[in-house]
Amino acid sequence: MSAFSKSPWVVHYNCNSCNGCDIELLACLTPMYDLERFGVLNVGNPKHADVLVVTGSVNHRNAPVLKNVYDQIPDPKVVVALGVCTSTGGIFAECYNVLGGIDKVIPVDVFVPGCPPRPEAMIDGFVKALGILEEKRGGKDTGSAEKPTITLFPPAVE
Amino acid sequence: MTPLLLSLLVVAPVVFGALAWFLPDGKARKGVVAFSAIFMIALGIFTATQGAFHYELGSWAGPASLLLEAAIMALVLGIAVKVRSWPIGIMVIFQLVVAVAEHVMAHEGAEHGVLFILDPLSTILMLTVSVVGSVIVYYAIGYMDVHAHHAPPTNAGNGRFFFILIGFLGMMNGLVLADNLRWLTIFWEATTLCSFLLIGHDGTEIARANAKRALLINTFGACGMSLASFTAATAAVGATGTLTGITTAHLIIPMAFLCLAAFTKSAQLPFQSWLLGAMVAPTPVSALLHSATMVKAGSYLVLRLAPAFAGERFMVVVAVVGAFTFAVTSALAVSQSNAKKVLAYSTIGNLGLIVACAGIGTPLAYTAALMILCFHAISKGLLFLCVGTIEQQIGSRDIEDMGGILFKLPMTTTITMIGQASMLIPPFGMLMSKWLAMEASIQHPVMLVLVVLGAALTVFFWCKWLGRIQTASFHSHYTMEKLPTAMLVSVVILAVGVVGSALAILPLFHHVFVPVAAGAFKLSPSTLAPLNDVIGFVVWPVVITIVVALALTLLTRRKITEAHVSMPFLCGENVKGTESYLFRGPMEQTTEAWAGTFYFLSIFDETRITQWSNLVAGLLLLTLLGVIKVL
Amino acid sequence: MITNIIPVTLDTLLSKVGEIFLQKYRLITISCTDLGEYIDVLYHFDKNYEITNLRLRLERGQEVPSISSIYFSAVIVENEIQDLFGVPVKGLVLDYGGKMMLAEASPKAPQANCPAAAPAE
Amino acid sequence: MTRQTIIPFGPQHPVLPEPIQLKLVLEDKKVVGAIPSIGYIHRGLEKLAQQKDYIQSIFLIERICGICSFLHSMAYCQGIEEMMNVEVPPRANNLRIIWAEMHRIHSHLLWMGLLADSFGFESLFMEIWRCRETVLDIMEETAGGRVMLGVCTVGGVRRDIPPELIKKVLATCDELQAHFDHFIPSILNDYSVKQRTVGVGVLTKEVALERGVVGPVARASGVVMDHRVAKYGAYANFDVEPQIEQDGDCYARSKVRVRELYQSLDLVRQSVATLPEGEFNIPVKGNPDGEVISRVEQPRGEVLYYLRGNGSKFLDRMRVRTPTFANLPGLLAMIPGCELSDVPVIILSIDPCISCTER
Amino acid sequence: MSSSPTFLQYFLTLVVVLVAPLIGGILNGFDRKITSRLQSRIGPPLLQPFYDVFKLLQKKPMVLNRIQIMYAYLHLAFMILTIVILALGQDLLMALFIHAFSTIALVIGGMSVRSPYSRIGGQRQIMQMLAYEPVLVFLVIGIYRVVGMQSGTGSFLASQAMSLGQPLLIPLPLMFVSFFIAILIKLHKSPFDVSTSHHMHQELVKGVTLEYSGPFLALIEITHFYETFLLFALIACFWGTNLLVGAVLAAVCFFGMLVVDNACARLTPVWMVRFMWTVPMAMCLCNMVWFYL
Amino acid sequence: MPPAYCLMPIMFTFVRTLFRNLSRKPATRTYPFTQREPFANFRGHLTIDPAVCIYCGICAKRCPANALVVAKSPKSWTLDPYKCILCSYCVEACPKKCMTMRPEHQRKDA
Ligand code: SF4
Ligand code: SF4
Ligand code: SF4
Ligand code: SF4
Ligand code: SF4
Ligand code: SF4
Ligand code: SF4
Ligand code: SF4
Repeated sequence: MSAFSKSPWVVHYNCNSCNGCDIELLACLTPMYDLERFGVLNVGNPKHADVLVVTGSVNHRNAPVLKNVYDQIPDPKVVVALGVCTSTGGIFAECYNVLGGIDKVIPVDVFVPGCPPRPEAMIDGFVKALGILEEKRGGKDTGSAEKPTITLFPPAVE
Repeated sequence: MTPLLLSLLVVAPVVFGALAWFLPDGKARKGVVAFSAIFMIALGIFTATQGAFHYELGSWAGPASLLLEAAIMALVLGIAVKVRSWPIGIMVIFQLVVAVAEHVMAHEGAEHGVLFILDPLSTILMLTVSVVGSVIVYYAIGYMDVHAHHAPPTNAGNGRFFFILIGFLGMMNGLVLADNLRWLTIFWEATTLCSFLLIGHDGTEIARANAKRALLINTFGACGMSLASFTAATAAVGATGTLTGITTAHLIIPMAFLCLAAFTKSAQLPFQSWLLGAMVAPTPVSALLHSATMVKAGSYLVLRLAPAFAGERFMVVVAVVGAFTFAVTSALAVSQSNAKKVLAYSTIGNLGLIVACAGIGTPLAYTAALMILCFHAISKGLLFLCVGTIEQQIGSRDIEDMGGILFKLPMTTTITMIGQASMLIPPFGMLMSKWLAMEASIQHPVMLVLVVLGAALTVFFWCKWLGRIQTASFHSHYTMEKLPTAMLVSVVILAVGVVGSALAILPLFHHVFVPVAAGAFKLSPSTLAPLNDVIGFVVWPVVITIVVALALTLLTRRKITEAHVSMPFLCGENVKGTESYLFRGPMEQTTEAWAGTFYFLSIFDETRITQWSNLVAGLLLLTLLGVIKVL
Repeated sequence: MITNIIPVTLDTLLSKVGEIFLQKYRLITISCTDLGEYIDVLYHFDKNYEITNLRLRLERGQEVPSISSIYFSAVIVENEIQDLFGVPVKGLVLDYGGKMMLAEASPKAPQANCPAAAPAE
Repeated sequence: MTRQTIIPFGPQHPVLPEPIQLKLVLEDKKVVGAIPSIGYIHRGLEKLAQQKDYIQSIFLIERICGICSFLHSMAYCQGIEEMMNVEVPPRANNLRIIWAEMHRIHSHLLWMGLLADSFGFESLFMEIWRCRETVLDIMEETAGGRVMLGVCTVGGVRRDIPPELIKKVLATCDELQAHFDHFIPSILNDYSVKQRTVGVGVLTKEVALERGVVGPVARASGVVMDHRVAKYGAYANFDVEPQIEQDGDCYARSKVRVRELYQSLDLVRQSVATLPEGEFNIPVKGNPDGEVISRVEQPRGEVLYYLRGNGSKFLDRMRVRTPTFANLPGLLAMIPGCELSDVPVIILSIDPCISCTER
Repeated sequence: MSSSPTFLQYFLTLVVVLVAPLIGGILNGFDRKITSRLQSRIGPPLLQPFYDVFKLLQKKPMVLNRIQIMYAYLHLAFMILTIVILALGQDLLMALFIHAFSTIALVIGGMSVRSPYSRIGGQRQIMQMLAYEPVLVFLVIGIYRVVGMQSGTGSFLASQAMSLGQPLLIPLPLMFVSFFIAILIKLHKSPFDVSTSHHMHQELVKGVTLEYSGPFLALIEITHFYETFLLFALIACFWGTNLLVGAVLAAVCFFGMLVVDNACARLTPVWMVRFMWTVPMAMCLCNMVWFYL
Repeated sequence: MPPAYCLMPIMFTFVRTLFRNLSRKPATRTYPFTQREPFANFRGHLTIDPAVCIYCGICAKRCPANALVVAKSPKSWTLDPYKCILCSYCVEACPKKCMTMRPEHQRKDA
């Protein structure tokens, strides 16, 4: 990894989150988990950021805000979606004011499942995002992240 | 040569002015005004090359001065009656009485001092008046054309305006050259009169009121002048009735009166109110009289007298008044959003700094004072003209309204930026001289504190303004605004002057200011050689740095296109569109985000500070009297 | 179960609320339920941990007067009711015009059970 | 003479943990007006709760807010239990209080950290949040979730706390208390902190009553109001003394919450000490019917649930009025007259939770 | 006194200009590392500030207008110039002015965009200048007095101190303390981080630097490296007779700064000005009075 | 408010804590380099033994987040981890108790 991905600056936007994911993200920055070990700095504004961390699903009012924040991050940038709300709408998917996961509005690079994901899971997500950031700097099109489901069948009975 | 030059310097402007008055509005008048401006510049420069001279008028000069004085007094008296101001009337009559008394009681020797002197100090002043003043006069041609459409119709036509404006140059030259105190008083009064008429030019209620105030305060100062002249001419010892004659401690009384006069003219605390009021006048007037030249007369007087009294306790008080003025007006300027008022406060402050430096009375301080005097004239003249232009173009002189003018008026704004930069960036003259002033005040702790605080506050308000005028969105192209030639040319000349003088600051310092200061202290320039070290190096590194930074900027800038422009940070609620400072607020309404400038009205409350500082300054003046008494 | 419910009508609402206000009750909130044929509005007040409720039966299409000039704290909840149930509230001291909770693009009156309650486009 | 400054404060703003916008109007450097714009987190949860059956709704209702998730489910379950006339086993009631008070501790610590952050005291924030991890750990160990406990259900709780964990809970209480003693003085006594909180955002008792604020905000303004006094659940067995302050400024609100931290520790210990043996939940049958109001004291104040059943497993109405909702009008009264730098401190002093406000 | 610099001096100056950002960067690395440790965290690697700058330089440029760019360059250029002037042994007061202009450039850059947070940050930055600038001027003047020059001819602080035979700290203890406080402001440390800060949550977002991003922010960061170096080099010069002791002094101050930064809440801008114009100013004056008596 | 200097003694109350932190090991859990033993009760992620499951669909019916889909023919059990809120309700509801809530979170690359 070059210096580039050693300095991911983060801006966090809370869309429709119930706070569960937010406070876990904040907990990641605090001494117990200390994301700054990876050079992460919570800069609080899109202009200085490389990583957009989103929690919560999008609704009609915050969708344009999310888009705006995303647009104001200079390239190259990655988006990390924390929690199931952010991925699919989670338990709120059926709510009338919920549009669904944030991939409806902006491209997402990493989805971290969980409700809320525990800090360790978030760190995993960040580490993955760093790799993608590095690839993006190289101009590679990394595509958008997948959300695979797990399907199991009964084992074939002999 | 000398009498001719002298009369040309003083009389020619009056003649040109009269011509301009009587010619019809239009090409002819403009031609005359333009010609007189060019003529005066040429004349000034020519005179300066002629070197120092003395000129003694014949014996007719004494009665003539009385007559002239009487004439002016009569005029002022007439005005006093018209504006119904009995204090002015009383003061005028008082002056007249003093003048007559002086004639009667003056020592024999005093009459012989009817002199006009062009020494290095007056040369500097004369040049400033002729060059900067003429450029401003030239600018007025363009300005008044437009002004006529904006301002309410007045009975004082443009003709009279130009008459006074040009004629004023003559009066100012006279003031600078006169050594005889009687004559000095005459020119002094004449400039006051010019100022009065020009402030009242627009004829509005407020203009007339402010003109009256200016007249009142300056007449008060003139009383001091008269008394100075009287006491100088009748003093028991060493009486000569000339300015250059006031050299010994015996003449401390006239000196004190002169200082009083100087303080009023230079609008030092507590006499500052008239200068602020004078800002209602058309901008060329503010530029010419109320910042670049006339108000300098006061500090000029102090400068002229300072060397002789250097080190007197009395001068310490003078210095403190100056420094105090500087600190307080800088603080007040912070609270102003009216551009001309900011300039006015800054002017008063700088005059205060000159006075303070003169009061310190070391050659270094003296040099600093001289430099401030000159550079301030150019920079402030320029800034006033810029503000005048901006005001005409955007219809407001409020700094808050000046956001975005960089796009509308790229040329003017750039020049304004240069002007403002010249007030706070090395190697521009103002900063260099402020630096010298600070170095000079090292010996005087009280002054040092005031100067340092003042300087910090100065940075504050200039930054706020500078930041405001260049606030702009992204524009890929700028189109030059169209301005009347006269305005454009004169502004450009002054801007070139500002930049040029910054580049030439070393030679100017070594070859002009230091020798002048040395002369004033009757030292040979070589004894001041250590001073040369002071300013030894800085200019070129600074210039190189700026150039490199600008070059890099240009390089980078070329690569920046529309594609690199982003929206401002508005917490994510930007509304997209042409005006990208809109945000979506409550009730889905769009509002324009706007960050006003802080003026700290609650801290730098103009009324309160003015009251208190006037009180303090008044006390200081009383101390001045007390100190004299002790002597 | 809720015990102390005082029924009010559109006419008596404001005077009753005013009375309660004078008795130094605190407004907890207003609960609105769309029961299909009519809308049930419950005003909850509290004093010393005891709740007093006012029950208002609101027919479809009726406008409800705002109590926000008596209890400023009703502003938000009344705006919310206006947003979510499509019930017009009259005399709000700060009227968000149906755009407090909901954005332009959100479904209109989403908590109303009867589609007729949604204001016409 | 000077033009007003108008700035959007939020929704994406680093001091705001959650999106809300205040349109701030400043004159010179004084804030003269603040108009809130909300709806950034409005999901429509109340309606969804009416579409899920009343048990599933518990999980939904926990996610009204991740900060006091347990207290939400507790309030809701108490309401349903009242409707269905279910007598909760006493052990469950005590367990609920253990979790509820631990939740209050974690919430108050979280708030305290954010407050410290709002006035730029980063290391205090770090220290407090480090302390908070202790609570989260014990919650994770006892309930299985760090913030979403998911243990409350109708008829009791889903999990018991076995004896060895009970010991650990007590040990944690001691650890916490020791840790509190380290940083609480900084919140209460430090000069720089007091400069930022004393006299800032004053809400007088009159205004507090008029605006209907609740919880610590109300208590800091001298309003005696703490719903735990009303003795719901196992609080019937304990005496809860409401913590009252008179000044109504940010500092008073801090003091109230600081004292509540210790009070909560005490309640946890008491409820452990009086923990009865026995069942921790009972099976419930049937469906809720009728109308109830359930109120619970959350960290931020009283929450109100209005539930209306119709005899089916779906509710007719699930209505929740959360504390921040009630505190918003009070917030609007605090802001005008302050300086821009005080705005974050004032906002955080009410411990805003927009997620539950908008649901 | 200040004769024209020798070739050796020019060479040394070049070295200083090249090395300064490295040292400044490392200092910033220590800053973040020690801060983390004070907060019981592990923190970023020591070279993190350099990673940050490299990253910023590689980001796509993004601006609101083009004037901004000029001020970023001027900010850096004047900071380097300050160091050059000091290294060449020129006048201290002038160096101070040039240094001030570096900050002014940042302010004006921040104010040249209409973005409200940036503008307010700019104005707060001016307030910071208003707060510390007088103290710095007094310091310089105090040094003049000590070194005993009639007028302000300057020369490199360290050599001055050496020529004096005693460390500057001895006659200027109170000024030194004031200077230390001024450094807290200059480096945006609590309790004075009013215009921008490293701490994550700020009412002004990132204040004056908000609308700078990518490479332009990198310029500002590099300037920051220079400034850190400059300020602590000056501190070391307070014990110029033995630069080793000076270095220890600087290290102690550096650590002290971090402790203060981590032990204070951010105070308001007005408080800052009021404080600076009373306490440190009074200390300066007291210190000064010793000379005049 | 008394002026600043009168209150100096109570400034820097936090310094003690800072030095305490400095003198101890950092509190940081250095995940992912070291990993903590998960608490046994933690609801980390859902697993199933497909051999025991009878594909009755009760779990899917109970799931509040609609994260499960159970098909009867051909028999399949599908979990969308990006919907599952880890509530464990399904685990309790399953008549065959064939689901387990594992205490570790689901690894990214697993
Ligand atoms: S994923 Fe869960 S914890 Fe996160 S925001 Fe959504 S509901 Fe809250
Ligand atoms: S477009 Fe905007 S920035 Fe440009 S001139 Fe107009 S107002 Fe100013
Ligand atoms: S107030 Fe609301 S959002 Fe906040 S913690 Fe409590 S329930 Fe959650
Ligand atoms: S310049 Fe500003 S943002 Fe950069 S390191 Fe320094 S304080 Fe931080
Ligand atoms: S409830 Fe259990 S047995 Fe039935 S489908 Fe689900 S996992 Fe299989
Ligand atoms: S639980 Fe078993 S018996 Fe009941 S419906 Fe499902 S498969 Fe049939
Ligand atoms: S998961 Fe959805 S569809 Fe299935 S029973 Fe629950 S609410 Fe109905
Ligand atoms: S744990 Fe909860 S959300 Fe996940 S599948 Fe099971 S019931 Fe659904």
